[in-house]
Amino acid sequence: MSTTEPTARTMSYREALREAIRDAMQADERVFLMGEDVGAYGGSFGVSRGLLDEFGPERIRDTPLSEAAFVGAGIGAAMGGMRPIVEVMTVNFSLLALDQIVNNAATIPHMSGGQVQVPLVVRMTTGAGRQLAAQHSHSLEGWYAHVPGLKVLAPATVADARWMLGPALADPNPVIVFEHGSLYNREDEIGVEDAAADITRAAIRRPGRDLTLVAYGQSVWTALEAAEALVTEGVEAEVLDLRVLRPLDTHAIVSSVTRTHRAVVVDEMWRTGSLAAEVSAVLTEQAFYELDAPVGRVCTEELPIPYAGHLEQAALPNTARVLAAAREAVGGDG
Amino acid sequence: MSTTEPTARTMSYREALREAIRDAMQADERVFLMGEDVGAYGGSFGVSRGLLDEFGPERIRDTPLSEAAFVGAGIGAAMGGMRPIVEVMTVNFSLLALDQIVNNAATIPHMSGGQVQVPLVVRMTTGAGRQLAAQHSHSLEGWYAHVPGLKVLAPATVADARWMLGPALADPNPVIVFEHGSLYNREDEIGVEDAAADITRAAIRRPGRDLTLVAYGQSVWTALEAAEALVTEGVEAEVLDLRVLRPLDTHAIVSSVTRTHRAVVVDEMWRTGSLAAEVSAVLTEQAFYELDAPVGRVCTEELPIPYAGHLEQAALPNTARVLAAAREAVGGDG
Amino acid sequence: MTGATGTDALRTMLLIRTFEERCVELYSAAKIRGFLHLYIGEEAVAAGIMPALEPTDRVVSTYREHGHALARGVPARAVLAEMFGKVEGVCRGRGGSMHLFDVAHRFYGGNAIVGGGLPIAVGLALADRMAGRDHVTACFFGEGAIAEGEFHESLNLAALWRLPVIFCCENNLYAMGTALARSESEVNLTMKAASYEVPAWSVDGMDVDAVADAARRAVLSVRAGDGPCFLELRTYRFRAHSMYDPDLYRTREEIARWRERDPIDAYTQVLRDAGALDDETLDGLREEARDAVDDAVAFAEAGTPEPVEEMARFVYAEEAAP
Amino acid sequence: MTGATGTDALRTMLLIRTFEERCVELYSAAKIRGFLHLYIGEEAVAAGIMPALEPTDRVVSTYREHGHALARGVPARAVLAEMFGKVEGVCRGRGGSMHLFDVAHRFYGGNAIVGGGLPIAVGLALADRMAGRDHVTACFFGEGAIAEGEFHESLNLAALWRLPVIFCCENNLYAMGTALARSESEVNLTMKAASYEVPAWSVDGMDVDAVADAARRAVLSVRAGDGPCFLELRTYRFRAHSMYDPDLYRTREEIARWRERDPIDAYTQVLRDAGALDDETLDGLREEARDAVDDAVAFAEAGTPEPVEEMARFVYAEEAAP
Ligand SMILES: Cc1ncc(C[n+]2csc(CCOP(=O)(O)OP(=O)(O)O)c2C)c(N)n1
Ligand SMILES: Cc1ncc(C[n+]2csc(CCOP(=O)(O)OP(=O)(O)O)c2C)c(N)n1
Ligand SMILES: [Mg+2]
Ligand SMILES: [Mg+2]
Repeated sequence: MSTTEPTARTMSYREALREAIRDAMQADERVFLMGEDVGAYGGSFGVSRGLLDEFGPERIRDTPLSEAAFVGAGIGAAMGGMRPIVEVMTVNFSLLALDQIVNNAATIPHMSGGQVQVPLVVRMTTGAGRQLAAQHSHSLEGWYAHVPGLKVLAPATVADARWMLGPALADPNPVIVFEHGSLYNREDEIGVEDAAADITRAAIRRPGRDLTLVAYGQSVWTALEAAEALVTEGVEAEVLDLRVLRPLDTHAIVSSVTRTHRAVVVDEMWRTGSLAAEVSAVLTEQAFYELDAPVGRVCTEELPIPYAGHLEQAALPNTARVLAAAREAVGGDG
Repeated sequence: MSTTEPTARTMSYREALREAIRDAMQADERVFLMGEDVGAYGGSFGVSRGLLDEFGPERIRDTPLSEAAFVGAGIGAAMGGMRPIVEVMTVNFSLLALDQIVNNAATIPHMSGGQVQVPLVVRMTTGAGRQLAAQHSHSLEGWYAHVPGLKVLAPATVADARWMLGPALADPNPVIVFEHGSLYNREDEIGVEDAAADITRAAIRRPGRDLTLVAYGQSVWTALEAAEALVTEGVEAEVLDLRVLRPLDTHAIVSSVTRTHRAVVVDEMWRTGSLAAEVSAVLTEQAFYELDAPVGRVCTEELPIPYAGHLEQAALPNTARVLAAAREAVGGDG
Repeated sequence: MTGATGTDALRTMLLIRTFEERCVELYSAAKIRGFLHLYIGEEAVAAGIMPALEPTDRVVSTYREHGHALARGVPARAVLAEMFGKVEGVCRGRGGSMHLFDVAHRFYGGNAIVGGGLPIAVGLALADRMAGRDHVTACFFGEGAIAEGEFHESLNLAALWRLPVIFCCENNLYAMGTALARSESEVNLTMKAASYEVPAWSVDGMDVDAVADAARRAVLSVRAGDGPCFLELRTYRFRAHSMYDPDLYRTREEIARWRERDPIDAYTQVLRDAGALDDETLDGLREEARDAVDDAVAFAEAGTPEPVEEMARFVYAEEAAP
Repeated sequence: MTGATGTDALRTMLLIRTFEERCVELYSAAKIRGFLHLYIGEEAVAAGIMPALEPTDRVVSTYREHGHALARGVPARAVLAEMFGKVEGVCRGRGGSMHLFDVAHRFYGGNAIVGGGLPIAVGLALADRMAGRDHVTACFFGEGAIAEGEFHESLNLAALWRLPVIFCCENNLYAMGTALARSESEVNLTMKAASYEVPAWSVDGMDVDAVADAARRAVLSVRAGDGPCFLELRTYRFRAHSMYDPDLYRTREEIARWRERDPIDAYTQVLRDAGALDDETLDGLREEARDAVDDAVAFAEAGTPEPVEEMARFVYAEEAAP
């Protein structure tokens, strides 16, 4: 039933996504992939390369440049019993489909009194860091995470790229998956034990006792790098990968900080109104008396992402900025 | 130059907006109003009634149902030297124009290296409370407040409805104005002293020493009602009306709470990722050691707003819920 | 010709008219709240199209959808209870007038975003096509929606993929206060369809037989796999856009002229002329409609509000989709 | 005929070609980063259209806009410095290849959102119309953009308000890997314009004289106040969509066939045949292009990065607009 060998293997994030799609399509006739250039072109980021030959143009379905219509068609197809995976090339273009996602996908199941379900998966690339300039560098995951009715995932690891799609497709709700553009080439070994990826829980990527670094997507790796650097300063930072941006695993956030008493959130959104703000607010609400220092936020500077590499890097969260925030949090008692 | 009498007068929020538009159009040939049914129909909420007769169809310009194109045309017209006021009927439909606002209006001034300015005002109705059901009841101000390059206003009072438009039009940046649908019929006396409304500052609507209620738009009135009720409990709540949602007047927020040491934020957005989250995060960052209790949030329940009146009311922030949160904050020492 | 639709069509139109008129009263009595858009004057469209559909076919509609729902067979009781905000309503009182859903009747909703239903219709049709079912999806929208990008994207997608969608454009000449000529540079709407190679018919939407004929042709062609088609149904709303609209943008004369073409009066006359209707039958149909609406009102009145504790149910599905 | 454009057009095309070919090298050398979309093969479009415009007219473009910018007179130096991310670039290095703005040349930007520039063009034209100026706005976009709702909304708005916009559709047959027939149900693009009553010409975009003729006609009509018009410019990109594209979706034969119609070779021949070009002049023009690009490279290399402290400048305007 599955083409996957039940042994640990090394693969790229891109390959992991592809294998997950292939697996899901083999397992369930109702699953299909649709989006701009998923077919002949192989996917804007190469995720679906080869799948057209394998599954044909009905199930690897190229669409015109019509984000509203093909995302809406995904919603309708899900209502009609299919299990569509809709690829929106990037979060930047998803603004054109936001009406469909917010006003239809997220709303109709509840508003219809539970009559209608929308078992849809929408995948899109997010984030900056590749000198694509302002219109191609947004990080708007937090907007989607604001909307009741949606579930929102952010696979940071190759294993999550490989194993989150199955449960996302099995979920009867619309699930939005954010793939950070800088992750596609990341390689890692994945095991079979992850096969039943839990898409309700955050994951501790590195345990620590002195400080919690909360992150998701690409920022998890920034946080891990910072955590390694902090060791030399005698600080053991825990790195919590949110994984699920809606509904947030507040329990995991609160319990980690209840142990460490300090937190810094790393988030590629612009600071004001970031997902990091929500994490901070949750900690204030649920762990106020556990906090030994203000919750820090390392976010993107409040400006459209510039093309020039040095400016882009200066605008984004990086290890140095996480380190600085971590030091402030750790030294922040007095 | 102005038709406004320089004496205090009573008018409705709707009339205040209309007078502000009329004034601006008389003062500057470049100002015009454009949107769906602003002309013959008089505006979906009656704001522009009568203006078509006064200014003609070129300057009170009805548009087809094409939110992306006419908001984008407003951006282009502003780039071309005009001073458009674009009315998007409601924030719900503004999702269709979000690409234009985020990717063009907010981005091009910076991305062009300062060559291009977009002196545009976009007005829209927001909020719930009138049994219009899920697709017509969103509160998404916080999304706009997340975007660098935009300024975002939320007039809560008749005076602000009357006096904010002038400075918004004088501002060389794109300004988004949120008018809560429940405010249009509100009447109040306005004075001339407000004529030069400051669109950079929050306003204390009620001074108090025990607790700060932070709010904006319609929620200001909920907060004020709660503040009155708290008096009988011996609590003097300060009510801070944010007025400007971007850039946030963090100074006013922090200095109020530095005096009161307690805060509850009232916000009609869904709780997760609300603007209230940002206010809470700012307080944690900038007034952590001043806080005697966790910052409370009173937001909309996390569900699409139901049509049925009793459910809608149960989902929205109300005085009772603000009171409960205030009591918790005030009693929250131990 | 009349036999094709006959008294059934008259029955449907009378039910809709009676229902809508009662809604006006109920709105004044504050039993119905929010936005209310009436179908009065446009009854022949729904009454003509729905009989051409099979029970397994699908319908996607707008916020002006009471008529569509009733003609499709959604019980008047459940529709009115919905507008009363009662749990006995089609959507437990959560949707109200603009959001009637009834999956049992394959009625995929009122939609309050102009143009917002069209992509969904395309998707439903895509599902049917991919699953090898020969269902068709009838998608209703007003002429105002044609200015929206979502209309164009949807028409193109349906045509490109030859999907079984009947695009039913109810051209009542106004979008709120905006006359068609002030919203479209080309007012011949069939040209829009032509630019996607979609066959289009322009139909007198005040003549239920004409609508029914066109609908049958359309269903036949679409079900056969020939791709979507587009019907322009030329009609008129006799009342204002919604209960809030002072209706200042059109003349009384214009309204009066169209009222002379009342689809119910016209069809009554057609049936009489054909000897297919006598006074007694007509009175009977009227009474039937009145009874049905009386019954609906009683049912809605007797309904219960959804418990507040349940309001968050179905934000997320309680069980997996089949 | 050739006199109308002549060696100026050849000069422009050679400049663009030389510039673009150098960009390939500079991209390999990692001097240029991000996305890079080349105009090679399409030069006749920009070179034919721009001369029909006055300096006060406006241009709105896409992410494939180097050719438009150069043909419009934006200095190659400032364009290349932009792609090098230097403060001497047209946008201080913030926009890069996809976002060239030069208000002095009324060049209102590259735009990396497909279809995103069209509403802006409508607005610029609206401003000119309302202010009583007789400027026209030329708006470029690819045939892929026609599937986007924003295209339709914009065309309708411009037509409805009779605004001075020339919609220049560069039909190079592919949107990334998607051939036109797989993105539009009706591939005759002038039908789209017809559905808005917008006059449309389909033009051989490999023939710079044909483009120039059509552009002159269009500008005349649009400037006279007759409303927008639509030009379909049939062309082809010789290179892949971007530097990331393995170009697997079309055959080598197809590319080779189009390369035989290289607009520069073709026009060189036309000029030769007309006796308007000799070898010496041609060599001179080539050298001129090479020199200009060499100079641009040197300028860009010598440029300075914008100081990091300044990166937030102009998020908000520093002074009021005039
Ligand atoms: C996207 C969007 N824009 C605006 C509105 C407000 N609105 C509701 S109905 C309507 C008019 C629609 O006219 P038409 O499509 O002709 O349908 P009709 O009401 O005539 O049946 C408008 C503008 C909306 N609901 N959705
Ligand atoms: C709204 C949007 N969707 C998708 C993309 C990704 N994308 C960039 S260029 C392109 C193809 C556009 O093709 P066309 O309009 O024909 O222009 P060409 O590249 O052929 O000049 C696509 C799909 C985008 N930039 N914007
Ligand atoms: Mg209409
Ligand atoms: Mg193309």
